[in-house]
Amino acid sequence: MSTILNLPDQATARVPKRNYLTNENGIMSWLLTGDHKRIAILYLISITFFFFIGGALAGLIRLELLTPQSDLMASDTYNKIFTMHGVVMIFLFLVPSVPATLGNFLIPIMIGAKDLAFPKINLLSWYLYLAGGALTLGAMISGGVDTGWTFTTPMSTHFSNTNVITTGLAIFIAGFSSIFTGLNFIVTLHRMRAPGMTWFKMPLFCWAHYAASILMVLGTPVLAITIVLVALERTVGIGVFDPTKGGDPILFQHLFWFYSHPAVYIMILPGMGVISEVISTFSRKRVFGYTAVAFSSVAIAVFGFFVWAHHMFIMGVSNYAVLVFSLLTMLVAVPSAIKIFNWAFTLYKGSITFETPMLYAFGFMGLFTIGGLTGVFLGTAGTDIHLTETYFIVAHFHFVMVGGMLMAFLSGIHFWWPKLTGRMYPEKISQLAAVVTFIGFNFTFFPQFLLGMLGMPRRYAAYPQEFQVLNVFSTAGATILGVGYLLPMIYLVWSLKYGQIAGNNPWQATGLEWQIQSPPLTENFTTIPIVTQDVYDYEWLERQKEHEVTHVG
Amino acid sequence: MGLSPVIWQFLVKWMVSFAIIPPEASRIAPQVDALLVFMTLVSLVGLTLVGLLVTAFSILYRRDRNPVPTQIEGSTLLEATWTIIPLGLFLIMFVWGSVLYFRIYTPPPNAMNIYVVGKQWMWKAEHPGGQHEINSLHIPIDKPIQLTLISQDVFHSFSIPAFRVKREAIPGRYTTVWFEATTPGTYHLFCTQYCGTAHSAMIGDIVVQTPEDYKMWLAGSTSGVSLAQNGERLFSSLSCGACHNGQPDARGPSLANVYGSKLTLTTGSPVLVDEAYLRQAILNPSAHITQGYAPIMPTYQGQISEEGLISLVEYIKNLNSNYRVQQTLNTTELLPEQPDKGAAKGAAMQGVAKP
Amino acid sequence: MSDSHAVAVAEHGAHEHPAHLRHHFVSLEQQDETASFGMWLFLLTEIMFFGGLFTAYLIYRNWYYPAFVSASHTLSITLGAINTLVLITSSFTMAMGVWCAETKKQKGLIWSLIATIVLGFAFLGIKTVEYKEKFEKHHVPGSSFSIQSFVHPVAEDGKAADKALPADTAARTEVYFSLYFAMTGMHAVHMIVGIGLLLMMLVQAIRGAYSHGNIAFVENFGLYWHFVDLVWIFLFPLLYLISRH
Amino acid sequence: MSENHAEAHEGEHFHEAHIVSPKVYFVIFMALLVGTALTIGASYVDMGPWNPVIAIAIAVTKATLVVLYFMHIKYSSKLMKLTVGAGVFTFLILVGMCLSDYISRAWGQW
Ligand code: HEA
Ligand code: HEA
Ligand code: HEC
Ligand code: CUA
Ligand SMILES: [Cu+2]
Repeated sequence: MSTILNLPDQATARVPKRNYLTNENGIMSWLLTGDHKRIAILYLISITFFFFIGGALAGLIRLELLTPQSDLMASDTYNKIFTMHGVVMIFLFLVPSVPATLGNFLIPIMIGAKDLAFPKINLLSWYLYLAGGALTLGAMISGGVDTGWTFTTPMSTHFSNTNVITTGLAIFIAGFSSIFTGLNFIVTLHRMRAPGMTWFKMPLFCWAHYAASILMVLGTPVLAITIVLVALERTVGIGVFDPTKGGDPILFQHLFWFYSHPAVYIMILPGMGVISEVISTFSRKRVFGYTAVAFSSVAIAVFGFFVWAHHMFIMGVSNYAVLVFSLLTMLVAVPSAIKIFNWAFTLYKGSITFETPMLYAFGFMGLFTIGGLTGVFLGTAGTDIHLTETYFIVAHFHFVMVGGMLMAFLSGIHFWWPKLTGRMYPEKISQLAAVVTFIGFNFTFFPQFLLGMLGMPRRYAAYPQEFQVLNVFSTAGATILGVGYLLPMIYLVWSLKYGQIAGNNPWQATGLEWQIQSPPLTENFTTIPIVTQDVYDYEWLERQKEHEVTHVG
Repeated sequence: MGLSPVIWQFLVKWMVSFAIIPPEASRIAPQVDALLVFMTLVSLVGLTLVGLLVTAFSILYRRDRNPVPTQIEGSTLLEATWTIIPLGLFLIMFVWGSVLYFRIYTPPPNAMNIYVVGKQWMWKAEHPGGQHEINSLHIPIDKPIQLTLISQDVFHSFSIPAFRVKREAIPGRYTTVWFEATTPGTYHLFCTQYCGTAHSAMIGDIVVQTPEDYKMWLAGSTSGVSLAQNGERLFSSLSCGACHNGQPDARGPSLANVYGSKLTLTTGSPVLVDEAYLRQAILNPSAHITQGYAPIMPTYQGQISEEGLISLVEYIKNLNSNYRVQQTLNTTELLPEQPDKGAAKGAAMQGVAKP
Repeated sequence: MSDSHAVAVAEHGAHEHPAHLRHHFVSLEQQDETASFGMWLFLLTEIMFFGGLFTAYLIYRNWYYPAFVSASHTLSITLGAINTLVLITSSFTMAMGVWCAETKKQKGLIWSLIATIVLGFAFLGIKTVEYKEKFEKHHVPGSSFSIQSFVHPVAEDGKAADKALPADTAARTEVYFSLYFAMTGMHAVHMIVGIGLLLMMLVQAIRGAYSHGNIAFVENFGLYWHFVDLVWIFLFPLLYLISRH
Repeated sequence: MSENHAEAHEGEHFHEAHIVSPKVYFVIFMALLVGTALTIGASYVDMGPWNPVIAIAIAVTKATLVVLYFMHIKYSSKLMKLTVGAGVFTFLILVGMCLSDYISRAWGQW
């Protein structure tokens, strides 16, 4: 595999002395920073921390499922572990993963702004995230929760004597962190674009974040009020969801999924943004059908609000509602297909290289397609009856969330690592890690489709003997997968000190973020750029090439 | 081989017992599988298409072969193609799947009704003949069976993978599902909705038997009191008869033949009296007052267990026929083929809605 | 000294920066528009936050209409109407406050804020009276809830007693009161936060902080306060005025 | 500079902040009071199923007045109007689609 590393300034390169990392020193300069790039780094560190917590819990899940009996732990413990795994992974890892790190870092730069619109709120958002995370850890240590990440009533209101309220509060707080991030992005994208940066000159990364932000701002509050009601039901004993008092427990699910379905698009859209950038850069081509991809993001966001009851097909919603929601689910699946095909055709007549981000992006395309198409199995009412609440769902959402979003996250982290840190990651070993991850992933989660078809229910600490073989495969795969995730952890840290110096634009990419020094200055641009070139304008980039690149720092 | 014996054993075991779908043991199962196969094929085609495009372009247009990219804006025709074709395919799945959905959840009128109560953490099945089962369900083949499910505490879900059916048991509400088993055997029964500590132990067996075996099982496991008889006992011990005595001057309406009929409420709107309505009428009588009557019936909320309610409902259903006659019958006579002999009597006794 | 030649350079403009123009904005207009846009987005989240409650309300109102009617009759329309009046007036005084800030009338601003605060407290005071009555009548959902006053209604101060409800319908009033407390409670929490901010703003106004054109905070707070009013505009008919005839 | 900047925001120019006169505020204030009186009065008249409709209609009118005048949306950019519209739309989706389930449950099997 070849590399396109083309670094005119590499021979003489040094990491610029003055940049956002070195601008100020001391722990307080980080904890009180208003700089979106520093906040992004803070987020990156905390998110990684929670990913490994969630990952360790996943490891325990897989270990327990190695054998049919619940012999490693009591089933109560198992229930707490998968609940915590789901809560940590979704609310503390995947929802903020790309937006709060890469989005935070890149959106202002990509549109030629000096910062997000509300730097203080951005920092507040990180503190809220931390508070939510700390509370979750607290709840976990002081006994855990055992309701599943979906907090189904009346289980969560009347039948669980675990830390439901603490965890609910944690999610409530983390939810506001997410609302503020989204709010900040929307305002920034509307109000802070540099002169000449029109909507259709924005990178698709920004479009994807714009769409995801809409979902964050409009969806999350509904989750918040739902949590409040659950808490009131537990403490005071109000009767909104309690069937014995005349409440309807299904109403809880309506409200919960009104957030949590859009939330899955909050989770995937930013990843799709990453993929657009990466595929374009490494095939050195404008993204095929830019407008279609841009609008499909918005379409996903809008339609994402109309389909939530597909999580409730067998839960007692009316048959008419099942029809309507099933139909709408089919409609929301189409924009994703549009994206996949546009990415594939971006490669057409490109000039493709296969650096790590691109490998992850390929992984994303394959795995997300599988995950997405199995989502259609679930959106089809008749087959959902058989497949729902089985490992088929577990496989579906790990394919889209881990195979999709996590791959996209890793792709983006590698892609922008030079910009974040000024140094390259080691290419060979990271390519290896990408391949290991891909293999490990399939080993882990593909068998789960088969398990689901066979009817193995999810959230089971013990299962009938005949499912063991596939479970052993899955556990073995998870071990490989764990290695695949530990590798980047190690070499990326290593590269902070020993990595090759990156220079401004190691990938010869077109985005504004690549036209400034890496790592960038605190103020991003010494002067606000006036954008004249088109988006993904590689010809323009060619024309710029002869010019010498100088550093500011 | 270099493989450790443990792994080797494993692989052998796997090869021998490899299956990707559970046995098809109900009428609906092949229909579900047909759609599953269709969707799998479409997905495979789609996935292969995406895979091929990516692989082929990666080979054809890699940097070494194609150093200079050609910038392309896009293509409306292509966009339309890959909007319309997947949409069309998805819509086919939607229509097919919806038809299937209604087939699975619309019981035929002649289905035999069995009540199932879910509670943390067991399934209790109540046969109309008074047989109780815990974590197992005996059913005959080739006979449509309708389950009326309810949960006593949290959500549970009654899942039989071999039949491709599943239905949520909801607290405070009856739900139904039906199936017709085709192959005798023992199949898994799972609770698939997470319901707390012993969720994974809330499993059991669906025992599908030939009519003869089933008859034997019925005879052997009867408690001697049918559901309806139990209901009648409750009816008198709760003194429902004080008002529902069938006399013209009774304070409450006569309950004979009320099941399956259309009542008019004081609000003027008509309601169909089904199991759910009967249950509601006992627990929340004032929620729907029958025309011509005063809202004087007391609520029995919290005084009758779900099983008791089931008995009462079954009893009131049986009032459609001459229940005093049935009452004297021995429950072992509640045999599956009886409808052929004594249509009205047998049908009523099995809780069959309408001939 | 440019980052690269990739981007043309915009002249930053040598005009004087007002003190409160933050570094990442180009102009004050941009900064102010940004702030109010942000505020509006926040209000959207508030709409959805209350949206969950309104959904629940509409569903149960349809299911348990008789119970909702009876339960709503226990609320005092007089108090509710007075409170509506108070809140609308406070919205008006707040609007006037914004106008005063916009036209740099410091005195007017201070008095408007004081009026708004007083009215805010008045609203909460009346709400407390209403809540207290609910406690006394055991209408607070939870363990102390009692349906006695619906099953055996007593006539009080001149009003004829409502029709007695059957016990099971009466039990559904608990759903009504759950929603009543959840909705008015959430509303009151927003009022309390608002009054806190008003007090802060009052101190600032007295110090003259809003006399130099930096009034984005006042304007945006105004939006918040009007939103709280807006919620009440819906709560009042929905909770108090069900079928009074 | 700011001209260049404005170019980037086609259709969403930075408006010269519009100052609403106290007169307008007062008129709206009065209208709100009248609305309150109307809605109380309407609740004492038996209009059958129209009672809630009237109540909501009056509330919506009042809310619109507040949004348009007290909250200055009438004088704001298109973007702001769109934002408010988006909020109301999503709210209606939440309420409407939830209710559609509850209403159609009563229609029975089909
Ligand atoms: C990132 C997260 C994510 C994403 C993106 C998705 C995407 C989708 N999901 Fe998924 N889903 C989850 C996360 C996600 N989901 C989670 C976490 C759960 C479980 C929650 C729980 O219960 O714990 C879940 C559960 C879930 C259910 C509920 C199942 C049940 O409980 O019974 C359903 C049902 O409809 C569903 C459907 C879909 C659909 C239709 C899509 C679509 O958006 C997918 C669209 C994509 C494609 C369709 C692929 C691309 C298409 C092509 C390349 C075209 C191929 C070509 C041809 C067909 C010719 N999902
Ligand atoms: C972003 C979301 C996300 C991510 C990344 C993952 C990652 C993984 N998940 Fe998870 N999962 C969920 C979201 C996610 N999951 C959700 C929402 C649920 C539903 C919960 C519920 O039902 O309520 C769920 C449930 C779930 C189940 C089903 C439990 C059940 O229903 O009984 C399983 C079972 O295999 C599983 C496995 C895994 C594995 C093997 C990984 C792997 O990808 C993780 C790999 C990573 C590591 C292994 C970490 C790196 C290594 C170390 C930290 C060293 C320590 C390692 C060990 C101790 C082995 N997950
Ligand atoms: C105090 C008298 C009284 C008692 C005791 C009573 N009922 Fe009723 N019941 C009524 C009246 C009056 C109605 C009709 C008005 C209504 O629908 O509530 C009725 C209606 C019903 C209905 C609905 C059928 C219809 O025609 O509307 C059922 C079912 C029913 N009762 C079952 C029972 C059962 C079972 C019990 C005992 C556990 C019982 N009732 C005890 C007075 C009574
Ligand atoms: Cu019952 Cu799971
Ligand atoms: Cu979904």
